[in-house]
Formats: sequence, C-alpha cells, structure tokens
Amino acid sequence: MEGVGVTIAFWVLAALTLIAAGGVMVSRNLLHAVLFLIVTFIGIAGFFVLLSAAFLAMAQIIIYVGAIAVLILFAILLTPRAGRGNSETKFALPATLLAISLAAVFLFVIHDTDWEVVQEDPSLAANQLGEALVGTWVVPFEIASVLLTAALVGAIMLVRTPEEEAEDALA
Amino acid sequence: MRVQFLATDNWYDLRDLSNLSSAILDGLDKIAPQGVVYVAAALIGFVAAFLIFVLPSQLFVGVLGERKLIGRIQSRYGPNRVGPYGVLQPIADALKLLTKESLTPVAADRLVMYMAPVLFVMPAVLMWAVIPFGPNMIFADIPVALVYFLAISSLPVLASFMAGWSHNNKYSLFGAMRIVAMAISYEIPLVLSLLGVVVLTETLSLQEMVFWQDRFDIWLFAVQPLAMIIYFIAVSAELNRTPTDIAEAESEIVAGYLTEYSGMKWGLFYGMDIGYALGAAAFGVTVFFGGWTLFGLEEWVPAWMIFVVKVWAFYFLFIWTRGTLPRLRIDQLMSFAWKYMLPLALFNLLIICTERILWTDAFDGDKPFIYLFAIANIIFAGLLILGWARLLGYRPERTQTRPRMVQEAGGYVPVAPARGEGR
Amino acid sequence: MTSPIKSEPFVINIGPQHPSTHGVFRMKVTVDGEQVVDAEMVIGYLHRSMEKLAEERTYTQNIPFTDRTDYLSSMSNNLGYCLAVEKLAGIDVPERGQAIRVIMAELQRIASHFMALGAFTNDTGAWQTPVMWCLREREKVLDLFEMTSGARLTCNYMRIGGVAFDIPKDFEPATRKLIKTLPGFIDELEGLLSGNEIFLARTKNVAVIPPDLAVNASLAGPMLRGSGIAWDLRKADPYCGYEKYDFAIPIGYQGDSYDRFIVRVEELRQSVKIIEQALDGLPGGPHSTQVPLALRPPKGEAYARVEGPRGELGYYVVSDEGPSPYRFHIRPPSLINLSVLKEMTVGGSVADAIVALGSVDIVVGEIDR
Amino acid sequence: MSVDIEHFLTVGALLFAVGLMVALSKRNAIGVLMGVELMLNAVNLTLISFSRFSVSERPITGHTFVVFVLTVAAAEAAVALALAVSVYRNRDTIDVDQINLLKS
Repeated sequence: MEGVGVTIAFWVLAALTLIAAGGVMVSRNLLHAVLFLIVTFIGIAGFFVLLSAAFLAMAQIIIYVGAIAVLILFAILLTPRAGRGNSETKFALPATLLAISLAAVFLFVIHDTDWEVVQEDPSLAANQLGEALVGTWVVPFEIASVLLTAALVGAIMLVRTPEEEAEDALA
Repeated sequence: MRVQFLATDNWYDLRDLSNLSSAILDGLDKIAPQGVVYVAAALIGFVAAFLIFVLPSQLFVGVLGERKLIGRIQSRYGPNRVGPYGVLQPIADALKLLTKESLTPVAADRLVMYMAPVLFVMPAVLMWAVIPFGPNMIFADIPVALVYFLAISSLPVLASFMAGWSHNNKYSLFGAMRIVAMAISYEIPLVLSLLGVVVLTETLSLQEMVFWQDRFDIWLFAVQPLAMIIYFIAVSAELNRTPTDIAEAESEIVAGYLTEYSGMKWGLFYGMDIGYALGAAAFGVTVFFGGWTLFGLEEWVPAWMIFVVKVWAFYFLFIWTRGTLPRLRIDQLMSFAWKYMLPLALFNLLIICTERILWTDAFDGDKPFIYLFAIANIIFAGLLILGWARLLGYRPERTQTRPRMVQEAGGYVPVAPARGEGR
Repeated sequence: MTSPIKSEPFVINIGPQHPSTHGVFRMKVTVDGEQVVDAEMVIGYLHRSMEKLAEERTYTQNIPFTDRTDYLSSMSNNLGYCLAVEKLAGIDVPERGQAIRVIMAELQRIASHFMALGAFTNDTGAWQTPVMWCLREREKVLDLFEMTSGARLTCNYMRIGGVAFDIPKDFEPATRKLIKTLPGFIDELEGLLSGNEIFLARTKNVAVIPPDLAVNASLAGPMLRGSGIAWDLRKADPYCGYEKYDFAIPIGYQGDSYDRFIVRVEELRQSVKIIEQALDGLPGGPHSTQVPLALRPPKGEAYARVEGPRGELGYYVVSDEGPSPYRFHIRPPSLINLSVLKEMTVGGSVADAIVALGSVDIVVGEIDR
Repeated sequence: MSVDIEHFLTVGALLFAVGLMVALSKRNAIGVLMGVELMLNAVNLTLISFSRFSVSERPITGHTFVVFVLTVAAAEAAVALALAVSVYRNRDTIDVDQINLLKS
C-alpha cells in the first residue's frame, strides 16, 4: 500500500485511535471515557476503510457508535448513584505490567516473522461478503442470529421489575 | 450502462456541470504539480454541491420557505418585514444568532457542551458526499453509499445526547433520553425499508439506483409504496420533526436538549436540523423518486435542476406534517415503531424478495413485469396497512366524536353501552 | 429476589415560566422516569387582592375589577356581579337590557372557548395551527365588543340595572354576518381535530374524571359536563330570561380530555343558536333603569351565579348600608376545577400532565384574584 | 513511504494491550465492559488486516469473522449491561470490588 495519502492517513488514524484508547484509561469522568471510546470506534472504522473493507467500516459505525455506545450511555444513566468516577481498583499496577509484557510479546512476534504478503488490493465488495455469509458460512450465520435472540431475551429477563414479573405470572 | 449522452466536451453546456469541471481540471492538471488536481476537484465539488445547492436551499427553503408556508397554513403571512417579501429573513436570523451571547451554565460540563454542536454539524455536511446531483455530478460515488448514509445519520443522535446530558438541567436530560430511545427504535424500520430497495436494484450505490430507475422507467416509490411510507415516517422520527418532535417538545419539556443553548450554538442546531431534513429529503428523492431523472426530460433541462426541485417538493412533505399534526407521546411512538412499523417492514421485505426471485427466474428480468409488480405492491401496501391496524385492535368507528345532547339539567346521565367495546 | 426498582424520582418544576401553563401557574411534578408520581399546585403569583380592594370602592366602581379577574370572559363576570347587586338592592332590569346581556354573555363564551380550544391543541403539540385559526375567528367577536363597549378584552359594559349604552345600529348586521359564518368554521375545526388519529391518541383516556369525583369536587362547566353530568346553570337556575331560549346541553361520555374538548366545541354551536334567537326577539324600550350613583343597598347579603365559560361563576356581596360592599367574594370556577389536578395527572406521563392542565382551561387571573 | 501489515498489526496489538489494561483495572463494571469492547475491536482490526494482506484464495473469510465478532460483541454488551443494571438494583453500586458475595 504505497502512496503519500495512505501513509498520512494511517499515521493520523493510528495516533487518533491510540490516544483515544489511552483517554478511556486515563479520563476521570466515566462519560468522557465513553466519548473517548466512541472516537476509538470511529478510528477503527477509518482503518477498515484504509484496508478497503468499506462495508464493514460503515457496519462498524452503525453497530458500535450507533448502538453499543448508546447502550453504554443508557447503562450509565440507569445507574445514577453508582458514581461517575472512572477510578482504578488496586489491581491497576499488575494489570498495567501484564498488558505491557503481553504487548511486548505481540510486537516481537509481529516484527520478527516475515509475513508472506500480497500487495495488490483484493477489492472485496459487499456482495462477496453476502455470498460468503449465506454460502460457506451459513451455519455460524444462523447460530449467530439464535445467539442474538438469546441475548435479547436474557437481557430483558435480567432487568424485569418484580411488578412486571407478577403481572406476567397472572396473565 | 453509464449515461454518456450528456458528456459533450464543450464546457458551456450547463446541462451537466461535469463538462465544466472536467474542462477546468484537465487544464489545471497540465500546469499544476501532481497532487493539486485532487484538492481542486474536491474544492470544485464542495463549491458546486454545497454552496450552490445545500446552503441556499437550507437558508431560503428551510428557514424562509418553511416559516412562510407554515404561516400560510395558519392563515397568516410568514416573515415579510426584512427585505422584499421577507427574503432577507434568514440572513437577519443568522446575524441575530451570531451576535447573541451563548451562555454556559455554571454546573454544565463545559467540554462536552462545546463539542456537541461541532459533532452535530459534521455529519450534516458529510451526508452530501454520496447524493448524486446529476449523471456525473456526484462527490464520492462509493459502492456502499446507502450504508454510508445510514452510518452518518446515526451520528447526530449521539451529538444531541451529549448536548442534552452536558447541560445538567432536568428538561434537557429528558430531551436527551427521549431522542436516543426514539432514534434507536426508528433506525430498524428505516434500515429494513431501504433493504427492500437494495434487494430489487442489487446495488448499494445511489448512482446505480438512479440508473436502474432510469433504465426501467419506473420510480421505486411506485414499486415499493410501503417502503416509501415507512422511510418517510422513520426519517421524520430520526430528525424529530412533528408528529414525532418529542425531543424538543416545546409544550412539555421547554426546548428539550436545546434548553441551555443560546446564540450561535443553538443556531447551529437549528440550521443543521434543516440540513438533515434536506439531506433526508435528497436521499428519499434519489432512492424513491428517481433522483435527477424525469423520464427523459433530463436531456434538456439540466439534471441537477430537476433534482433540486424534487428535493424541495419532498421537503414540502416535512413542512406539511409539521404544520398540521399534533405530537405523539413517547410510549405511543415506541409501540408504533415496534408493533406496527417493524412487522410491516418485514412483510414488505418478504414481498419484495419473492417478487425479485419471480422476476429474475420466471420472467428473466424484462420490463413490463415491473409495472405488474408495482400495481400488486400498491394493493398489498393498502391491505397490509389497514389489516395490521385492525389486527392491533384499531376500531376507528367506535370512537364517538360528537357529545350527547340533553335538553334538561339533571344529574348523571349513564352512558348507553356501545355496540361491543373497542380497544 | 430483585428488590423494587429504585430509580430516583426527581422533582420537575413546570414552573411559572413555562410555555404551556396558560399564565403564571406553577406545578411541582415528582417524576419517576416518564411517569408522574405526584403533582403539587403552587398558585398566587398573580394575586392582586381584588376582594379587599373592592371593600373601599362604591358598588359601581367595583365593576372594572370584575373585568380583570377572568380577563378572557369579562362580560360574564360583569353580568354575575351586576345580578348579585341587583338581587341585593332589589332592582329589576328592563327586557331589552336582559336580552343584550344574554347576547353579550354568549358572544363572550364563544370568544373564551376559542381561546381554550386553541390553547388545548397547542398543549397536545399541534403547534400554533388550530390556535391561529381560533384566534382569527375570536378577533371577529372582539370587534363586536369593541363596537359596543369600546374595549376588546376588559369591556366594563354592564352597569347595575342594565347595560352602559345601547347597542349601535350596525351591531346587529355585523352579528348576523358572524352567526352565518361561525357554524361553517366550527365544523371545519371539528373536522380537522376530532377525527385526527394523533389528537385522539393524545387526548382519549387522558386525565379521566369519574362522575362521582366530578360531583364531589364541585366541578362546574365543561369539566362537569365532560364527565357526563347534565348540569348547566342556564337551564337549572335560569337568569336574564334564559328560559325563553331553546338550546341543548352537550355532555361527554367518560370525562377524559377528549370529552371536554368536544363538549366545548358543541357549546360554541349552542351559543350561536342562543344569540340568533336573542337577536330575533330583541325587545324595544330602555336598555337600563336609572340607579343612583352612590347606591346604598339595604343591609343583607346576596349570592348570584352565572354559567361562565369555565363553569359556575358566583358573586357573593354583603352590604352594611354603606356606599361600598362590606364583603365582596367571587367563586372562581378555574380554581375549583383545578382542585382535581392531582387525581388527573398522577399515573400519567409528563406529556399527559400538560394535556390535562390544558383540558381544564384555567385562567390564572381568576385563580389568584 | 509504504504501509504494510506490520504497521496494522502493531496498532492492533497496542489497542489490545490498552483494552486489557482498562478491563482489568477499572473499578466500575461499565469501565470493564469498555475495556472488553476495546479488545474486541483490536481483534477486528487484526482480522481485517490479515484478510487484506494474506495470501489465500478466499480473503473474504476475514470479513465474515469480523461480522460474527460484531454480533457477539453486541449480544455480550447487551447482557453485560443488563447484568450491571440488575446488580445495581440490589447492591446500589456496580463497583467491582464491592461485588464479592461469593468470597469467603
């Protein structure tokens, strides 16, 4: 992937995403952490566009920024007295050390092996993805939809109030 | 089949502005260094799309036109003080908003409150990248244009939530909660109704859809009336225009998530609301009403003029509903989205998929059968809308709209049992 | 085992400064999510202590006070006060004076109901369109008032013993023209709103007042008739010759906001019928009896009640043979109709609370006096 | 001036590390969930970069896996937040340290 534009875009997106991810870790207010998270999601969508996966970039924005971030915001709203601080537990230091050592291992592996790489763009269009999903991957596709329904029912059951439960018991 | 009939190479042929732009860019390419042409192309595109079409129609159709038409609906003149027939009213509004001081409450979350208008404006401009104004006049003809539009239209919801949340004011918190809950539940029928269109035209790019409608000489709203109706209601809910303007319901929660904004911050929200309505109208026109084509007329009248007039006509629908309909409650809106719009969208998708298979296999894709499907779909749409309403227990004939008349003053007059109780 | 939902109810001030409280009226609403848990009414922002001031002024000087309590129906208030003093002092009003009083009271009811219907549709969200139409028609009625009494809102037209001046020559043709056009507009307004699905969804079964609550809370006017109780002072206790005119009383079905709306719309039509009959049979003769300026009614008290646009508008005057009343009290229908606000709004959503407030049709000047 | 697979994988690895750090060290349950979301996104990025650069006759499989990761992430976020809200209702806090009923 040569070209000035691609390189500039990559470095800008990399800086944006990693700084925002750092922001999630560092920011003191839980809501600001969510906003940094949203910026990370948009950064990742930018990477997808760079890697010519345009459909997935848009899907990422719709699902992550449009739905999951909003879900998290609603969870914060529904737990008002649980404090909006973003403070760390006492495992903060060991967690950081573990993360750094893990990152070191990953980076060594990445830069040590010489990847068998193809340079030209496989230009994967949305309809290829569609055919793959309902073609070779149709079984996991159906299981995913079952999983989503199970999650839906599970989430509703978890947050039902006793009145609703009593009401349904009568019906 | 790329439409080449307009690509004459004399630059003064304004029927297709791309002749002019390609002439300029080729000239520039010869003299300027390598990268400059891209920047110039982007600038020309921005000037052509945004400054010629979007900003003026946002100001004059959105601000002035809407206020004048709503005035007419309410049997009064719209703004006619500033300039002849009130033409300078939008400029006067903009100046007033610019000079007004924009306050920030003490307990407000300053950073988020400052960011919200910026995040609200950005998608409004990005939205115009994929809208085709003419045969070659499209800013970015990306293959995933439809999904791009849906992604962009889910961003302002977050910006409104941030605005509402950061004011630390009860009314705006109400507005923020309401807009998020409603936008999420109306996004699903919106996506499903557009899915029906994608199934029929086999493409996600808006330009291809316009060519498809041009090739088969039928507009998609005739082939899929149900999808068009669901799109209109879902989009008017996304933009929270009446009858679904509960996010800033003036009579209930003062100005919803805009309560604490004043000056140009509020101005940005107000201007961009109109921008989004125009964007949704432009998208609706491109997908359902044949974009810049008008059955051959686009070879004489410039295509982008046809498109602009169509967008204003579609925008009139928003003005019309805003002028006449009262506002629904949040729980009624929610049940309407989940119990009524979603099933209808799924039925529509089912019908369109069967027609698609029928069309390609049985009739191997020739033209007249599309008209057959169109008629069938219109009948289906009518049946489905009425049938599903009755299924949900909607009996309009049961509501008494006239009071009972009594001659003598006396005590309580018990109600005669109506013929079978309604919902 | 999950404990009951512990989301925090917080108090919202639908306060004196709010676009849909019809004046400076404050409602402290305790809200749990979107549902109203408790509503508390705070009034007194427009208290001008009219009843105390009236004790220092002569009987005739009190008439302008009655215009300014309920500024949307000044004619009905004047009528109520004049009837009370006439009952106290035993003055009888000539035929022509009574007929003019009936015409003016009914015209005032039309103007006030137009304002009420417009404001109510504003609260349900039909932003400005019906209210503009209603106000356009109301202007025509106000022109008639300006023609006769010189003022549009606070007319101060009635005097003890009759009316201030006789109706001008071109009053009758103007009123006949108005009466011809009004029913057409009323049908148009009813067609626009009462068949509208969204309006039905927003007002049906909202703020329901059962008949027994309506009677026990001594509601009056469209609020009472909305709950199905056929009680109208013009029929039950006729004054000013109302028994001569034939008209019907509209009553609702279950006492929700929608019933109150259609009752008010129907009352408009009945008022037009009354005006027409009063104009046809307008008797000749003097328009008022001569009453000494410094009237000194005998010792005693009198209570006269009138069917105002908002309900039973009562005037209670006590005299101690002095030039000014010893005690002057007004029965405000808005305040008493508002006493059921808590039962109406608790349980509904915030949006319903606003619609409920709109359906009561309050005038803050009358509540606070 | 060229960008190849190492760059994308590095960003993915760093993002995963930050996600892990957030998930392990946050006190608030929603903070932990945010960390998990970050990790899932890092995985998505790595999948797509392999799908773009790898030598294989069906590069689309990377995309299909990302679609599955998206659905799983959405389902997991919904259930995790429902769990957090119901825990909040009983313990009035979603502070990860104080939810230690099972501890002896």
